[in-house]
Amino acid sequence: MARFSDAIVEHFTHPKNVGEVPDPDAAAFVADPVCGDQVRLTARVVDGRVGEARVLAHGCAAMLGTASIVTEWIVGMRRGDLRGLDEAAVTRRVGGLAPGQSHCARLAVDVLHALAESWQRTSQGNST
Amino acid sequence: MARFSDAIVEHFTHPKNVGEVPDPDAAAFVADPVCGDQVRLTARVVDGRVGEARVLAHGCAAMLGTASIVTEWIVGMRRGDLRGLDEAAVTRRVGGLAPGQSHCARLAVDVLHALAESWQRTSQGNST
Amino acid sequence: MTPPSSGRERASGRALYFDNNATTPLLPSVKAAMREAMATYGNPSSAHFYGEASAALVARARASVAALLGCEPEQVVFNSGGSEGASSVIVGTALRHLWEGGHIVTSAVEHPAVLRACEFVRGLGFELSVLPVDGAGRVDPASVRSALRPGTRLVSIMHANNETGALQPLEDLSSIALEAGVPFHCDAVQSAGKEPVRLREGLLTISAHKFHGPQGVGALVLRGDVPLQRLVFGGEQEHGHRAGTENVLGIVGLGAAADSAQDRLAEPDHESRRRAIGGHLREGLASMDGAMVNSPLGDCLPETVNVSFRKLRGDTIVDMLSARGVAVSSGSACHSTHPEPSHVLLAMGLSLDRALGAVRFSCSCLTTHGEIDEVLAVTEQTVHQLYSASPSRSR
Amino acid sequence: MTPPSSGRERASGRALYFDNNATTPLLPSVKAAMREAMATYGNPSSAHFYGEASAALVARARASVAALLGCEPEQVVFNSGGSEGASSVIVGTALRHLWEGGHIVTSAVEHPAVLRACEFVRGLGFELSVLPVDGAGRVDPASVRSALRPGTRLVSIMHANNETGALQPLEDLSSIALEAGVPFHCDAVQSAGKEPVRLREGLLTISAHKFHGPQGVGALVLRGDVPLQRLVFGGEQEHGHRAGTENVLGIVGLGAAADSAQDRLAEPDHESRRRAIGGHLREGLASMDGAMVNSPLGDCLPETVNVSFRKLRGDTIVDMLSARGVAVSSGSACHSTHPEPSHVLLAMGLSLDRALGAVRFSCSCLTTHGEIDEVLAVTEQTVHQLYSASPSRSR
Ligand SMILES: Cc1ncc(COP(=O)(O)O)c(C=O)c1O
Ligand SMILES: Cc1ncc(COP(=O)(O)O)c(C=O)c1O
Repeated sequence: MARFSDAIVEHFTHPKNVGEVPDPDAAAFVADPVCGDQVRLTARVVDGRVGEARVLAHGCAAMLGTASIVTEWIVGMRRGDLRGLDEAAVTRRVGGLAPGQSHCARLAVDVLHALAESWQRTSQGNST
Repeated sequence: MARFSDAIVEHFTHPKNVGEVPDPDAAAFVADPVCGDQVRLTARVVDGRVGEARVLAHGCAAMLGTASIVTEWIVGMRRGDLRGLDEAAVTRRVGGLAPGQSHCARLAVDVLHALAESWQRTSQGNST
Repeated sequence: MTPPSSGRERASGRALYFDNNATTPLLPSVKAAMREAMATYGNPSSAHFYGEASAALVARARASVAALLGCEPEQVVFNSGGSEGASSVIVGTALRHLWEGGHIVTSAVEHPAVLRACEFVRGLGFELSVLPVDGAGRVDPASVRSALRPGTRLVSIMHANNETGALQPLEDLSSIALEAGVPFHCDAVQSAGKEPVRLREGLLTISAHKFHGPQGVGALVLRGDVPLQRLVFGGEQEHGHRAGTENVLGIVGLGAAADSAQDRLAEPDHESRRRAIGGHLREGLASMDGAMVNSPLGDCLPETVNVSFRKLRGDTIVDMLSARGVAVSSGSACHSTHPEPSHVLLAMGLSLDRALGAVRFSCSCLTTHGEIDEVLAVTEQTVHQLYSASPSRSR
Repeated sequence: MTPPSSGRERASGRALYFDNNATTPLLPSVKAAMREAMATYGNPSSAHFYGEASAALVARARASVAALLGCEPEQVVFNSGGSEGASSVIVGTALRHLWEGGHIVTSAVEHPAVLRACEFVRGLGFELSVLPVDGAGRVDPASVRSALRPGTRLVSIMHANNETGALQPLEDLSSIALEAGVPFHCDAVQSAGKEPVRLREGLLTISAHKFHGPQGVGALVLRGDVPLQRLVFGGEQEHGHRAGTENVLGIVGLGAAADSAQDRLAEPDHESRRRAIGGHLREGLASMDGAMVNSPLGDCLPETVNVSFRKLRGDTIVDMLSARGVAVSSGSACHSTHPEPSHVLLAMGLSLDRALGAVRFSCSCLTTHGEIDEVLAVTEQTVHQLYSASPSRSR
């Protein structure tokens, strides 16, 4: 019956880590041309792991909640961990998504994989 | 709302003067070919007035109630009084008739007028 | 049963309700569920928490109805009752096939909701086969088979007859249609909640107020892919089959009535109790002067006893009994000057006189043996009174 | 207003209902009337005293509805609500003229009950004129005049719009149709019980749950001799216009709601109270960051304030407010993945973005200034939160 998991409600009501990390080590932006949802995720890397993540999001409430959950979830993850995340993992983590909300998991995975790409580029840049 | 006047309900529930007067001074039978209602009214005449009337009836409940009311009503009437009764008078006397029940007044008037005819015939027979 | 607030029966000191095929009293559990639901007032389609609370009530009732009828909740379409249900099937089928036209099979003893809808679609150019019934009011399955033809769009035959209680051989009738690939509709308004009603495919119509739910709410069960044009337009309620803000209170009442019916049907003595009550009533009536029972003895709702009294008029008996605090119904549908004989009894081959003399006594799960005794006594007295007042006293 | 039994809003400690255009809570007097009517259970068509008691309840409610709408009781046809009412008029007109065909005039801002029924009858071969509206959502009476032609069978235009509250010039619109001899239908579902609704001829649709009566019951007022094919077949209920055992409890609730609405409409401060409440809400919303009010300022139900927030999505705001114990509605009808923009707002010429950003706040006679203050505070906070989280932070 409920259209949102408790976690999603909690997070879109009280969103965590709203905004942008200044001078981020990794940054990603994805947008869904169909539903119009947008997510900008930025992160600071500390010792090869996500130290802090912040998000700006536009879209349905489930997307906003998912985005907020993601910023807490990925703290402590390595780049490879981000790459390993898939839609099923996101869906589980947010406590389930109702039928019309699967785009939230897709967009979250897209932005996380893009973040990992960006992280790789910056770390390569740093290593040169 | 109510489909029957209180008087009609009282009379079809507890009908008065059911049956036939033995050796009646006047007798009449009418039947409605459309609704199938039938009334047989018989009376004894005392001193030129109806002394007693009895009725047998078949038909709708309103007809049965009307027939019973008639047997009490006409006691004490002269032949001319019976002739003078019309549908409006019957309808008033029975406390009103619902739309589909006007045939009761018509049949009652028919049988009362027929009774008066019969009374005239017998009284003419007696006088010869 | 609680007497209604009317002067008349308080005067007679009696209120015996034997017209349960017309409508039934709400069970206490149904009243309680509806009273409780009055506190919830969202629109089930609304996205917010009020809407969710209302939608939850509707979902629970849908599950109850599905459980009673042995189908999936998604196959239950709530509507405003038996007449809408039947009309929506007949007219909805015709409108779906308006340009090709076609053929519809039904029986001579259906409720006017089916028969008049069929008359209407005949006017739209559809052909109609109205199958006859035997003396017990039953359709011969072979007649369904021979009525079917390439353009047949629907077979609509009721389960229990509202006037006599006669049960049709539903399993046989529906199998013939379904095996020929023709949708089958069963008007189960009178059997639901009393008899187990199972249809493996096709359409089924029920109405809450015939089994102790509220009036003006019912359900159409849609199993399989039946081509049906919807008739009430608007939102996407009821999976797009029937628009309109849901009658939440009514649906809650229907759900509670379905729960309670399911409990009753599961009681080990359900059948024996029904038969004892119905048998008592039937035998008492049958033994009266001039009585001729019109309800068949086997394959019939035991709660329904339709009886004619030789040379008496059914509508008169109904009115006399009503004045004495007993509520029954005459076979005839309308209460105009010229009582019309029942099309059901005429189709069974009864004479016009016998059809005009019919009176229907119908019990519910609340009827007691003591009430039946009292009704039999009042009826006997009434019939006796009518006979003694009749100008043609022989019977 | 009593909060529904849901965990969510108890957590937020708040339950503010601002979705009264979707449905309204039952008034205490309506609940009481329905509770009392639960004791009466006859079928209004039955000849006996139980039937009479039920028929009396229906008759009383019919008189109440007639009094509210200024018509004769015989002109009131009870049905299952606004969707059935509108569908029965559109489809009933088309079926009555099926072979000759014809033409129907309606507007671009009607409720889906009207628009989808019109789409359906277009499929039956009828021609349709869907009249445009101006920026305030209003139909130009001159456009009705020029749409009329010899084969026009019906003009159907609503009174108050459910999304914006905009009122149509009913008197002018209906006069043009009626003077041309064309039946006029008014969907008055949103105005009945709030505004005086008077139609000297033609058809009028109302739904009880929009003015504090129960869901799933309504009425069609039929004035004059309008050719209409009925769609629900069966008995002769509702003067032959609509079959089916009457929804007695629902009808009693509708009658009680009509009584109470009539009392409210007669109160000397009815208009000023409505305007004070609506004005307070409207001004509070209009003053917020990024707000654009979509409801016209004049000739509009003051209870309805439709507002868009630049670059925000209406469905998101609805969900966020719901989580915070405030029930409102988004302009878009369905809640699927792709929110659909409101056809009403698009017809008014608003941009897709603005239409997708619409949120409807709707009050009732029970709404207080204090509740509005609270809703304004929560809304402001929510809008602020959404703006600060947006990737395109400018507005
Ligand atoms: C067999 C049958 N079908 C249909 C109906 C119509 O049901 P409703 O009165 O709920 O519309 C009835 C009851 O009147 C019935 O007995
Ligand atoms: C203008 C309008 N017409 C018709 C309807 C349909 O009414 P109901 O939901 O009672 O069928 C509604 C309400 O949803 C409405 O707002």
